[in-house]
Amino acid sequence: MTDASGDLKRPVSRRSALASVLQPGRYGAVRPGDPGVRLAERHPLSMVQIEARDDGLAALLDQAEEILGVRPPMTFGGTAGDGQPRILWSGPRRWLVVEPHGRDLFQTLRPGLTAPETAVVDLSSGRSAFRLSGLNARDVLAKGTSIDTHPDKLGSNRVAMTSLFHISVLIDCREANATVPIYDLYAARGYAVALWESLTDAAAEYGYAVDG
Amino acid sequence: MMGLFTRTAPDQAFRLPKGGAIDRHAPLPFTFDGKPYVGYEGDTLASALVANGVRLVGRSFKYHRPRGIYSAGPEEPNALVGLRSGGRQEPNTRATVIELFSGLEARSQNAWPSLALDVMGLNDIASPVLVAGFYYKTFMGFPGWHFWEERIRKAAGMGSAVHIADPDVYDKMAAHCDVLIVGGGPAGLAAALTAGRAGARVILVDESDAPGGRLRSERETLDGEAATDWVAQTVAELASLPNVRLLTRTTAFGYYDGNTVGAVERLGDHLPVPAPHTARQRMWTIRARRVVIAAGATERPLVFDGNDKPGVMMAGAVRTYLNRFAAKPGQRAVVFANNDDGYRTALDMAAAGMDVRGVFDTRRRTGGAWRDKAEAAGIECRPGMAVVRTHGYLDLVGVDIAPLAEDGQTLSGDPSFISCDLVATSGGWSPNVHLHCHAGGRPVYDDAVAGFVPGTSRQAETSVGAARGRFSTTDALSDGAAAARDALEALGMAPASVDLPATEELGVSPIQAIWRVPTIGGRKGRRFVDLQDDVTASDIELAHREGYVSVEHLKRYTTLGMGTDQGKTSNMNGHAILAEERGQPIGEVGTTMFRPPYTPVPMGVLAGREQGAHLAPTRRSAMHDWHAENGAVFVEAGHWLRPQYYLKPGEKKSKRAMDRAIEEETLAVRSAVGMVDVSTLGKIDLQGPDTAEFLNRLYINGWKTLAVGKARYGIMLREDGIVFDDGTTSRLGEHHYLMTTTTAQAGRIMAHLEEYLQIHWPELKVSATSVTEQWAAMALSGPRARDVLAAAVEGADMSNEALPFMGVVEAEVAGCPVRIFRISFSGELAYEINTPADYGTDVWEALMDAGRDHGIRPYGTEALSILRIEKGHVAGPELDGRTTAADLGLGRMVSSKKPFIGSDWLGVEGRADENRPSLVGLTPVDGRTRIKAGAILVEADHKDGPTPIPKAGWVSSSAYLSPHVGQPIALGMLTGGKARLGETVWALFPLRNQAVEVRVVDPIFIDPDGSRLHD
Amino acid sequence: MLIITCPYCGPRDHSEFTYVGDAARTRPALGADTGDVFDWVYLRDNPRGRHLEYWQHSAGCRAFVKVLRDTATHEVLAVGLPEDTLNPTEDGAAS
Amino acid sequence: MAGPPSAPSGWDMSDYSIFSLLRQALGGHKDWARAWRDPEPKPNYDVIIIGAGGHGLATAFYLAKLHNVGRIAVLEKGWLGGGNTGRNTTIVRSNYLLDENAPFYEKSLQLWEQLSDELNFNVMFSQRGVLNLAHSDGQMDAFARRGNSMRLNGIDAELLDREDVRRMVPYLDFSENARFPVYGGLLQPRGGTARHDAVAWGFARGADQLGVDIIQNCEVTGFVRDGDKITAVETSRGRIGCGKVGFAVAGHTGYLASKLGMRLPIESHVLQAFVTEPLKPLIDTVVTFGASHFYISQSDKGGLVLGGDLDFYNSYAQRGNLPTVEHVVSAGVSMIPSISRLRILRHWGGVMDMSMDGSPIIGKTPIDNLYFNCGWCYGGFKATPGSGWVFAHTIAEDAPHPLNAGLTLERFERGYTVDEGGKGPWPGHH
Ligand SMILES: Cc1cc2nc3c(=O)[nH]c(=O)nc-3n(C[C@H](O)[C@H](O)[C@H](O)COP(=O)(O)OP(=O)(O)OC[C@H]3O[C@@H](n4cnc5c(N)ncnc54)[C@H](O)[C@@H]3O)c2cc1C
Ligand SMILES: NC(=O)c1ccc[n+]([C@@H]2O[C@H](COP(=O)([O-])OP(=O)(O)OC[C@H]3O[C@@H](n4cnc5c(N)ncnc54)[C@H](O)[C@@H]3O)[C@@H](O)[C@H]2O)c1
Ligand SMILES: Cc1cc2nc3c(=O)[nH]c(=O)nc-3n(C[C@H](O)[C@H](O)[C@H](O)COP(=O)(O)O)c2cc1C
Ligand SMILES: [Zn+2]
Repeated sequence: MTDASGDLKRPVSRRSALASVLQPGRYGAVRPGDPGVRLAERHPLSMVQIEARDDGLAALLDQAEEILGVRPPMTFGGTAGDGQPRILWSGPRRWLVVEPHGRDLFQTLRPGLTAPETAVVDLSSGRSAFRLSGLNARDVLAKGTSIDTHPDKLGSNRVAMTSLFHISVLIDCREANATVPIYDLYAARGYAVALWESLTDAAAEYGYAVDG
Repeated sequence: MMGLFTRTAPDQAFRLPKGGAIDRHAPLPFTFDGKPYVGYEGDTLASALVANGVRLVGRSFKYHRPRGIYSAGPEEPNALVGLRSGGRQEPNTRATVIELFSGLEARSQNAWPSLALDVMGLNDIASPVLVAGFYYKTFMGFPGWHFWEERIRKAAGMGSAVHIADPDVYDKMAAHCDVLIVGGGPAGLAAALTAGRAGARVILVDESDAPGGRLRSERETLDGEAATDWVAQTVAELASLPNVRLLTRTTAFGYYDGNTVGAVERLGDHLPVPAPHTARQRMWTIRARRVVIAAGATERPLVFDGNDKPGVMMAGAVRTYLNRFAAKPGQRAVVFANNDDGYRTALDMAAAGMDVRGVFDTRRRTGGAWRDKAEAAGIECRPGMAVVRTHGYLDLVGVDIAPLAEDGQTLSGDPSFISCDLVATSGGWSPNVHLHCHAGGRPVYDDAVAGFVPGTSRQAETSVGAARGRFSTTDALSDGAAAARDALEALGMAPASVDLPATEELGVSPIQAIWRVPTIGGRKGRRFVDLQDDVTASDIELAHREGYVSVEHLKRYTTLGMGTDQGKTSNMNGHAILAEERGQPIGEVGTTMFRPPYTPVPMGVLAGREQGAHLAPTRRSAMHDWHAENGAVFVEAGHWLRPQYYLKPGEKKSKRAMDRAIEEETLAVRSAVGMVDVSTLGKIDLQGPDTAEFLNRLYINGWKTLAVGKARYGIMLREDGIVFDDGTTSRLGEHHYLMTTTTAQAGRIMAHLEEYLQIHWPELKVSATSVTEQWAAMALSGPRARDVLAAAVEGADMSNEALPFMGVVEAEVAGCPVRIFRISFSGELAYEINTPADYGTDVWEALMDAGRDHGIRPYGTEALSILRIEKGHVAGPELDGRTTAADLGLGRMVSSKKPFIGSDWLGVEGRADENRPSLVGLTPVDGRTRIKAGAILVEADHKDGPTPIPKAGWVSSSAYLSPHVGQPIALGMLTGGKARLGETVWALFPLRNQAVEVRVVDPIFIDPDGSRLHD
Repeated sequence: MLIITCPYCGPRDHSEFTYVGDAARTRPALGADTGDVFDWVYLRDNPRGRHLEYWQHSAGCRAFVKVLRDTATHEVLAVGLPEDTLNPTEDGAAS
Repeated sequence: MAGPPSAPSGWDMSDYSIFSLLRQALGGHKDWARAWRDPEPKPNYDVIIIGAGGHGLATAFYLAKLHNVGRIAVLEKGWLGGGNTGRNTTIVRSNYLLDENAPFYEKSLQLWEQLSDELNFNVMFSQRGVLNLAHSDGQMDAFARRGNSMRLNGIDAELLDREDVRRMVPYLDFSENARFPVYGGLLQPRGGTARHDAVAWGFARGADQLGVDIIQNCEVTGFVRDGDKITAVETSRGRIGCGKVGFAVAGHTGYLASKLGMRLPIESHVLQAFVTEPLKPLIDTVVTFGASHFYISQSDKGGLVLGGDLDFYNSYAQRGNLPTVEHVVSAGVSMIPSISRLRILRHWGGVMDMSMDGSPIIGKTPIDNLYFNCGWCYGGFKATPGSGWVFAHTIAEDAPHPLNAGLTLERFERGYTVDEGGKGPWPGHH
């Protein structure tokens, strides 16, 4: 039998874990000008984890690059690609391939990654993705995680896997140096509402906008 | 008494006409003990009380002695008040650190009926009996301790708290920096400037409302201008540097491992209520590469007879009130010191127009610039003299002074009386070594300072300025700058040039260490060492006499330094007196352990946001919203919110509604079909050529023969042979498996697998990924399950032949991809359907639609549990971390062909003991009475005692009514187990005085041959 | 805070990790005689001073890391991967 | 053998009572005798107890009082009572499930009820009740099983439902906001607290008066062996010969055993405790949270005494770190929202001897004249008198008392672990 894929033969719309809580608008402290924080969900995305053991690594990198046109970064905490797809380092010899929902990413990858030591897992529904930006984005992170988010430590196009408000997350820094930093956050779907509540609660002090 | 009231004028009668860092255009009304007063912006509660001539502010812990304001900082032992009211009421707040705000309410503590006439003041008369440790020697016989304890508890304690929830919120922040500087006095500012200009990431914290430290309290100049001007310029520059973060009203309370410093920022305590959307306080966890401790020093009193009366005040505090707050602590002052601060203080008081009645200096041979300056100012300076007694009860009316003998141990002449309302006293300064000690440092005694100074550092920290006994501004400045340069060098950064301001300081002559001031005629007197806990010199002598000769015993026996001030003003004196008693050097006798926090920290801020509903995050399944809209009552399981049962539309929650719902849900499954959300089960995706071998090592049963498209039930043991978890694992592909775990153990099993793959068996080619969150899962069970599924499924044949028991297929439901596993927990024909979580609700709804004509019901964890009990399936209550596979009646699953985790223990005596209870089913002999879980199984002839009653086992799970069996049933663990089928034992529940005779039956109450599963 | 420098993620608070315990022991092969297994399951050197131990970076990359730490001072002396042999170094990185 | 030398201070002047207190008050308390002597170590003792914590001192006291074993010394590396006895949250209870534990802890509780009189020293044993909260049906069932088992063992226990708990401690969070709602609880009315330092001092004074030499600042650094016997201990104050040796060093057991080349089923972990500023009576019983490890009571001085989870890493340092501080306090303010503004005054740690099944080890060892008293985990203070009582018996008779027969060192190898929590061989989890 073949492995099931997260993607569709027939179009059925995918439901966000945040459907019941995400309400576009401006909240929290009222400030002149832009709110200190902007929050949005990125959904639907295709997310597939690829992994290899040492002996299959070379093959995986070549085959993945061949299929995706982007080579998984070998540096720990590295990223590659601008989003079509974007490949995020997500642990030793492990990457998360992310792109907006469209082609069947899992089926695109699975057949081509042939080394017996290669594992391919569809996580499209398993993670919820948030975008956190704004002048005070870093302050919001500082309220929930212990890592150093200073641009010298978590720069543009670097990822960190850590815990945010006691929830395991992968933080993908899209833009560190601009006055308005941008972070993409990936967390387990079941925790999406809890994380959302913590993020908005922490952002209220700076005033925040929720984008639809 | 009179004194008190005449002096309490509500008009700031003790405010100096000019000067002070207060805003006279911003008057702030407040109340103390209900009486209205007015202070100014910039005041603390204490300075406002001083300005209003309020001298009696509290009562001491044990003797309830009248006490006044003693200090001007966090070390305050006396002036503790109850602040605010309602949910914001807080006891034991130090009046010396709380900033005045409009409408502030404060109350005195530990006094009844009033501060002036406190009946417990009688304790003072009984003081000869109530000496250190008296309570260890009595209250033993009739009527027993509980009787006395009730009274003693009421007398003890300090302020009162109320059980009203705190309306404020708290916040937390993580911070990282190159150099953390604790303290914003001259030393700290010099350090910050040096490190900041060099471009290092700097954080400067200061506990008060603004930096400056002692400079705010002294009449000093820097570069010829008022020192506070330099402070202002420096702060302005620091604020302009992007790499520098200035945190005022922020106390570094503890120094922990990894150069981590905890600090609390008070965002709202100087306001009537915190600003909207803002926390009251914020906890900072600061990870610094280098820490500079510029925490200053704390002045300590001289220990003389009656040194605790209202009107006796630390000399440095007197200067603070005069210079910073323009408030006069008294009119007619006597100064008593063993160091030059006495003269400095006298000069400031004279300059403020106070009547200074002499500086009494314990030092016989004194001289030096300060004394000359004082004499030049016409102040009477009396060397070799001491204040030996004070007069007045509720307030100070005068003192006796007398000449000291050379050694300072005895008096060499007769006392004479001086009338005064203020004694400014200084016994020297103790460097604030707290944080250095938290960081693992051990302080060492320094004779020149007459105090303990930091020893060798255990972490990347340096103390500077007064914090290491460098008491001059000149030294503080250079010390701070030097420490910053060292830090920069250690961090490989180039220092920037900083030219320090010029000081004009007089040289100081050496301090005389004098720890106990003799009393008149050697009378016992009342020489207080710890003012808050009422520990006197004679208490320390008594403790020594009784053998409590280690500083730590002394502390615990007398409670020296155990109050809210943690001995900031008392430890040094107390330990020195003990050293004198022991006849050993102070350094050898040592000091007690310093512990965090430096000053007390509210629990709310340590908890931050993680409290109440947010104590732990909750997890929601993909179908959560559907459950909520369809009457689900949720229960928490492993952080997941699971439907416990479903109420009818509009139905209210009640015991009856619950029982009815559970029964209907259970019956629906047995008679028709039901569906339950099982998304919470752990799911682990396993891929790689060695997966079957890995499973073989993890589970007690064999896996090599499992075919693709098949599922198998398995049991895992812990390394000690006890059952760890159970679940099914399915083979999806040649080298691809999906393992399921119980909800409770999902996380631990995942880590368990990772541990073996990464550490113990790295040679195995297997990768494991948790996919619990990727797949929504629902179990469809009941006689009609197949009909429902067949109606909804596309692309797969659901017939018994195509999809037999334990078969696995893939298909689509409502256009969504699904995996269908024919496995059953309920004992009915059942299927588990998995679909990517984003489609969970669509698939769930499609199946509910397909099931409508078949009478489908969603069911919750309660029905789920009854169903599995009827089927004799073990779960949490049986897997209690003490049972073996054999205990659970699963011994036959154990493979003898292979070793696996825990297999080595199977034969071991204690694990194989035939007296171990094992799984049985139980029914009430009378067919009616409920058998409660938690009941203990006892043989008939023991059931009536006597205790201890031998136990034969216990009831693990119970279904109060099995709709299927038609009576209460239960599962239990019983010695002898299934060998005893048909026998009866007793289920005792003494907690509810219940005893039920129960029959031992097979644990499988339904469909023993499993035909329902297979057909 | 014990700062553990994960070989993959860099310096992190110990609160991101799950403590596993004594790493000086090695698990006996499956089916070894019970003596060894008893040792492995129950007995510890429990030293006062240098202690080799495993932590899992459970909130991060999920790697199991080997840490050399002083149990008397809590000082982290070295960090590496399970297969590494650790010698204490200045910066606390594996050698 | 030489009988115990009579105490140097006459019993009279050292007898504590309201009368002696008043008499002394007149004389300015000049004549109180030392609570214990400060003797020089003798070259040789019949029994040496290592560790002057509550257990070591209680053992010496009962040895001298009930068993005829000759000269006894207690060797203490620091100041007596300075170990876990001097830093614990003082909860005393006997609410155990398993038969290997329950009767032993109950014996201890019965000794507590007499202790102040027995020692003529007020240890302030306060039977204010110990209430364990339950937050799920499963937990209620587990509590029922434990409570029923206690009753069958003749131990007091009451099962409270949510309303009973609300009546007893109305200030818990009974609101909708509670993350872990209170379902009910298990109450042991006879449980309570005691003045921890006084327990050490009382036993020390009692033992001293019976002739025991309590030698402080005397660290045992090694052992002199002759085959399967220990003939002397090496200490920071020289070598001291011995007949029998008893370990009562709690968290330092593993370290000391390593001097004998022994590895034990014990890990040393740090456990923190907290005390708030002193308050008028606010919390009149001992309450423990069931959703995570947290417990609270109020000391007679007025401080709220809090405790919780381990820091979860091996440690011989008597201090912990912030994550545990935050975790414990979070549980506290969640359980009792009204304490949020009250302030932590001080927090500290102790070195716990965590055993592999969460139960203590009291008994013989592979070495003939060596005896162990260790593995107390979070719970050894309540055991102090009982532990001393059975350990004294075990040393004197060279055989365990029936009450500690199930708590042997061999139980692990033989598969008879006593796992109250069902946590398995992860010492940090007990
Ligand atoms: C924070 C905390 C909270 C606790 N809460 C409770 C509670 O609420 N209820 C409860 O029942 N239990 C509690 N406990 C456990 C309890 O405190 C201990 O189990 C019990 O006090 C142990 O007493 P002990 O005499 O065995 O050990 P200790 O009191 O630690 O005495 C051991 C002594 O041995 C000495 N020593 C060590 N090595 C040597 C050596 N080489 N030579 C000489 N002397 C040595 C030590 O200095 C120490 O004085 C708690 C423990 C801690 C740390
Ligand atoms: N006359 C004397 O003998 C004497 C003695 C001591 C100090 N002094 C004077 O004091 C000054 C010493 O300078 P310095 O900078 O070393 O000390 P300082 O007292 O001037 O400054 C210390 C600062 O640290 C802050 N602080 C202390 N502990 C803190 C904590 N845990 N968290 C946050 N902030 C904390 C205090 O609020 C204060 O602002 C000089 O001006 C000196 O003349 C004089
Ligand atoms: C039950 C109990 C109550 C305590 N109450 C106080 C107190 O009121 N004030 C105080 O300063 N310390 C108090 N402590 C803490 C001790 O001061 C001390 O921190 C603890 O005994 C550990 O010793 P150490 O800090 O010297 O290592 C208390 C300790 C315990 C166990
Ligand atoms: Zn990592």
